[in-house]
Amino acid sequence: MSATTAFLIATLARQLAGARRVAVGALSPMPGSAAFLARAQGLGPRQITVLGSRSNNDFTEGGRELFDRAAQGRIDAFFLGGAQIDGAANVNLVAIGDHDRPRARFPGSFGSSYLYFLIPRIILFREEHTPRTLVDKVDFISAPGTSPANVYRPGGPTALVTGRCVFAFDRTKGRFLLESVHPWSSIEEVRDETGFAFDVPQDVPVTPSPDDATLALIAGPVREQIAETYPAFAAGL
Amino acid sequence: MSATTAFLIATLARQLAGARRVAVGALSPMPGSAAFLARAQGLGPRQITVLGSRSNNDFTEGGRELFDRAAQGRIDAFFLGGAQIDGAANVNLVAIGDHDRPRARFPGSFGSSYLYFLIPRIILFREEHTPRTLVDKVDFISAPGTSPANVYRPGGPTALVTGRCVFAFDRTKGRFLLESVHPWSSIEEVRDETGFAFDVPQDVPVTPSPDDATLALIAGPVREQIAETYPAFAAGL
Amino acid sequence: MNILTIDEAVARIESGMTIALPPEYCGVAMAATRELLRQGTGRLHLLAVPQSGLQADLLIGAGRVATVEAAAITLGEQGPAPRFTAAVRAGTITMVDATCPAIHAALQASEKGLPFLPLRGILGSDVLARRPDWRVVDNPFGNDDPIVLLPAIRPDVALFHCEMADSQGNLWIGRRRELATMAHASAMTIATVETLHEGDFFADETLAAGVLPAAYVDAIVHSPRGAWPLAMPGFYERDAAEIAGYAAAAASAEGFVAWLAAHLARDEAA
Amino acid sequence: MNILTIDEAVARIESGMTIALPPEYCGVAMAATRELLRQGTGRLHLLAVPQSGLQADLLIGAGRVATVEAAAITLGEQGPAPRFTAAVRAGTITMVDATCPAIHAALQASEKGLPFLPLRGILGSDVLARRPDWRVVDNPFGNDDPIVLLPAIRPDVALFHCEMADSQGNLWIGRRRELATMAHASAMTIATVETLHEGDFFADETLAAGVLPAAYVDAIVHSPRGAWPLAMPGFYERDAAEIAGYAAAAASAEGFVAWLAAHLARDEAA
Repeated sequence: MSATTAFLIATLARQLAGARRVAVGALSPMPGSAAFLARAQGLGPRQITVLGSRSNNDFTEGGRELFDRAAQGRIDAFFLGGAQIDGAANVNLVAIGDHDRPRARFPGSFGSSYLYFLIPRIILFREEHTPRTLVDKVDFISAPGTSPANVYRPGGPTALVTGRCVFAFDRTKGRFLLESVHPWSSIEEVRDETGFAFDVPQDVPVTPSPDDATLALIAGPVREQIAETYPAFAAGL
Repeated sequence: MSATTAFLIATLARQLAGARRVAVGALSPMPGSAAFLARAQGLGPRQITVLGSRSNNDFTEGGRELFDRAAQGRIDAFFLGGAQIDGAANVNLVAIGDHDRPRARFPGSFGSSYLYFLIPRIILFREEHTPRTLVDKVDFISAPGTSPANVYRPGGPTALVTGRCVFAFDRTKGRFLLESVHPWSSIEEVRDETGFAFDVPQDVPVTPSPDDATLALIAGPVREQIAETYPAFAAGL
Repeated sequence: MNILTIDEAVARIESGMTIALPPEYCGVAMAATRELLRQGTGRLHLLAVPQSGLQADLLIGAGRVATVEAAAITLGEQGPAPRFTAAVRAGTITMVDATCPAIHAALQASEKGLPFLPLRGILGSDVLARRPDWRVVDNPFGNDDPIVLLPAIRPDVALFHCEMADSQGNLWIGRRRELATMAHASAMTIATVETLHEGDFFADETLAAGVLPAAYVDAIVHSPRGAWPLAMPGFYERDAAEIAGYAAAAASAEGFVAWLAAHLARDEAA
Repeated sequence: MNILTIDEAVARIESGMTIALPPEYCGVAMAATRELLRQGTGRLHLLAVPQSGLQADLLIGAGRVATVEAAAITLGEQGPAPRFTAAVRAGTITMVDATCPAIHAALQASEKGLPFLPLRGILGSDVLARRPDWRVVDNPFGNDDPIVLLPAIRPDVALFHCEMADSQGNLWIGRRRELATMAHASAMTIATVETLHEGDFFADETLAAGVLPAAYVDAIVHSPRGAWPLAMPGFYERDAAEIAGYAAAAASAEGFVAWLAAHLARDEAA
């Protein structure tokens, strides 16, 4: 098992503290693992819904139920990735370059354009932390980080977890604030590798490493639970 | 069994000729029987849905499915009653007198305000044919007989069957036309007992009486099929 | 599983609340309604989804109802709902007339967290004329095409009776999906159930298809024959004699009071 | 029951039609897709409900697709959909980007016979900016409250694979209710099924809860393993090796052609 993967799963899991109802979307093996870990740790999640899963999925209204449930205020936290994420927490899941003839094309926006507005705690996650992924301005806005005051928006981003650090998002300022730096990185490195400007407080702690009990949970029940939806990922855990 | 009841069931059944998909609403024992009779006679209906029934009901989306299916154009014919029906085919299922302090109050509009617009063939049925029920102008419009040209309205009334006669409805003129008179009545009686003006063609035939085969169907399979939803009515057939 | 006693569950319904109620063929929580009558909860706003009968009539007759919103109130084959009819004529309740699909759509709007849903039909009716809360707009995708918009309805409570609950607090409602819509749209859901099921419905995909997940359910009461004297399809038929007796007795206010007292006493003795 | 052979059923799909396709976890009619490739049907408009993968990629790679409307196209754990990615980069298909709930809502609008349905969110996104067919209006029930309206989508065909059909032509879809919405919203529904069931699902209320009624179904094909190499939950797993092989081969146009020829040949031999 990669130590980095376990570290990131544990870091993501902490973001779920107090969130009782967590949903995990498509293409999200690490966030899914984090949700199972947080539940095993008693951190908050009691109800975890994994899209595309059968055993961790209590939907009986088909694909629309995730979105209806989010709109009803019945989902507390959700993870979102991005091919690009910018300093205003705008997320791009679609393309790099011109939309009609892009240099790179990704799967698509999935439900991000909607869920980003409706779920109170959206945790952004992108392992690759480089000026290529964390950009000043995304090429395509799948979902905007903030909205004008008159737009109905009970939800939005609260944090961005990367392979180098954890940012908190300040919705009022529309900016990220460096919250902690992973043990193998530094404030300077984070600054160099981030394409957008962000705030840095006086004290920036080191992101805590998972203890042995946490690692055992990841290698045990978490791995087992995520295998249904992400067998290849689970095999590597 | 009342001969009149059988006569009316047979008369209503003829209105379903060529209608493949028929739905029957609440409080409709005679229309329901007519649908089963028409099917037994091979007149058209292949699919009959009886609201509130379990065995004659293929809905799996709950109560809204009747309305969604009607809007999809998947229901060809439907019956509608009325405490009052007027000469423009407006239907009143709500109240007589002032709405807030009515002289008489009826159950309510059910789905009429919607289905009258969407199902191509709405057959009005009111056994009591008096100036009290067939009025010049209804006190409350649960559903209007016609609509301005710009209103989306693929559906509407085609006929009105009463205890004395059958009227056809001319949607262009917004008026009823006397189509046939039951054997025990006459054009004069119909005129006297109708509170609204209507057109009378030169030849007005007598409504045909059900033959023995039809009566046997009503006393047999039809009675059996309607009993699930209207046991008291079926017991009287 | 949130298995409560019937008095605990019904105590969550407060005076003045909006309660969504299913139609008579769909699982009506009559035992819970009797408990509601005992607890004295009043000033209720009844939302029939989309019609009601005996249940609404009992609450109206007992003076517990301020407003009824419904497409119809009727005792079906047993005739008009007598206390409803009397109350409307006397002006002692506010009657908000609707039409079936409008109630379904307004609940679906709430289910989808939307402020409104459009609906075809209704134009030119007095149902629309008497609903200042409904709007007519020109369809933005059409050309001189008026269409009605209905504001979402978010009931405080969905109250119904259904077939079974499992040990995880999931309900099995089968194809009575209006019950799911009611629960999705409401702030709280209280269900009485005919039977309890050991295990988890989701362990069996055949059962799972008919489940309302525990995520929507706040209180469950084990209440065998909980729909009586109404029907619980698959368990018992409608008690037509009981309801016909009611229809006759409740023709007068005094008759209603006497019938209800006897009905409640019989229920307690059972 | 309208049991047809796969070529009869697929022949009903004409070039230029809009086809609604389910997501990979939900019953994809892959055998029917191979038949579609054999019949040469082209200029298709694919509507992914709300995402697709191998199925869309095969049709795109074979040059049969004019337009894709989707919230995402991906091979999931096997990576990006290579022919989709190449076609978008080359500009050989029109890509209409959507977001999952917008596709569900536009189909529900069609299911309800409505011209549009509103949806929260989306405002300020480039998804919205690039959809001239979507409108933003001020919520008539609010105050300076912009909201998106989505026009209804009415596909010509809904095409999917599901668990079983009964002798009345009813389909059992369990809790995969997006399949019901697709069928309700579409002009025609073609389904392939894993198994045939003697009798009538409606004879058993437990089964009835998971039924898509025959009233919505135009053609049924008995197609065991009809979702292969995708999963049919409860019957067989996703054939990850086959799909990984595809992902590698289809990285180039030539590799795609060779892989597809071998895949179709293997299918015919089976």
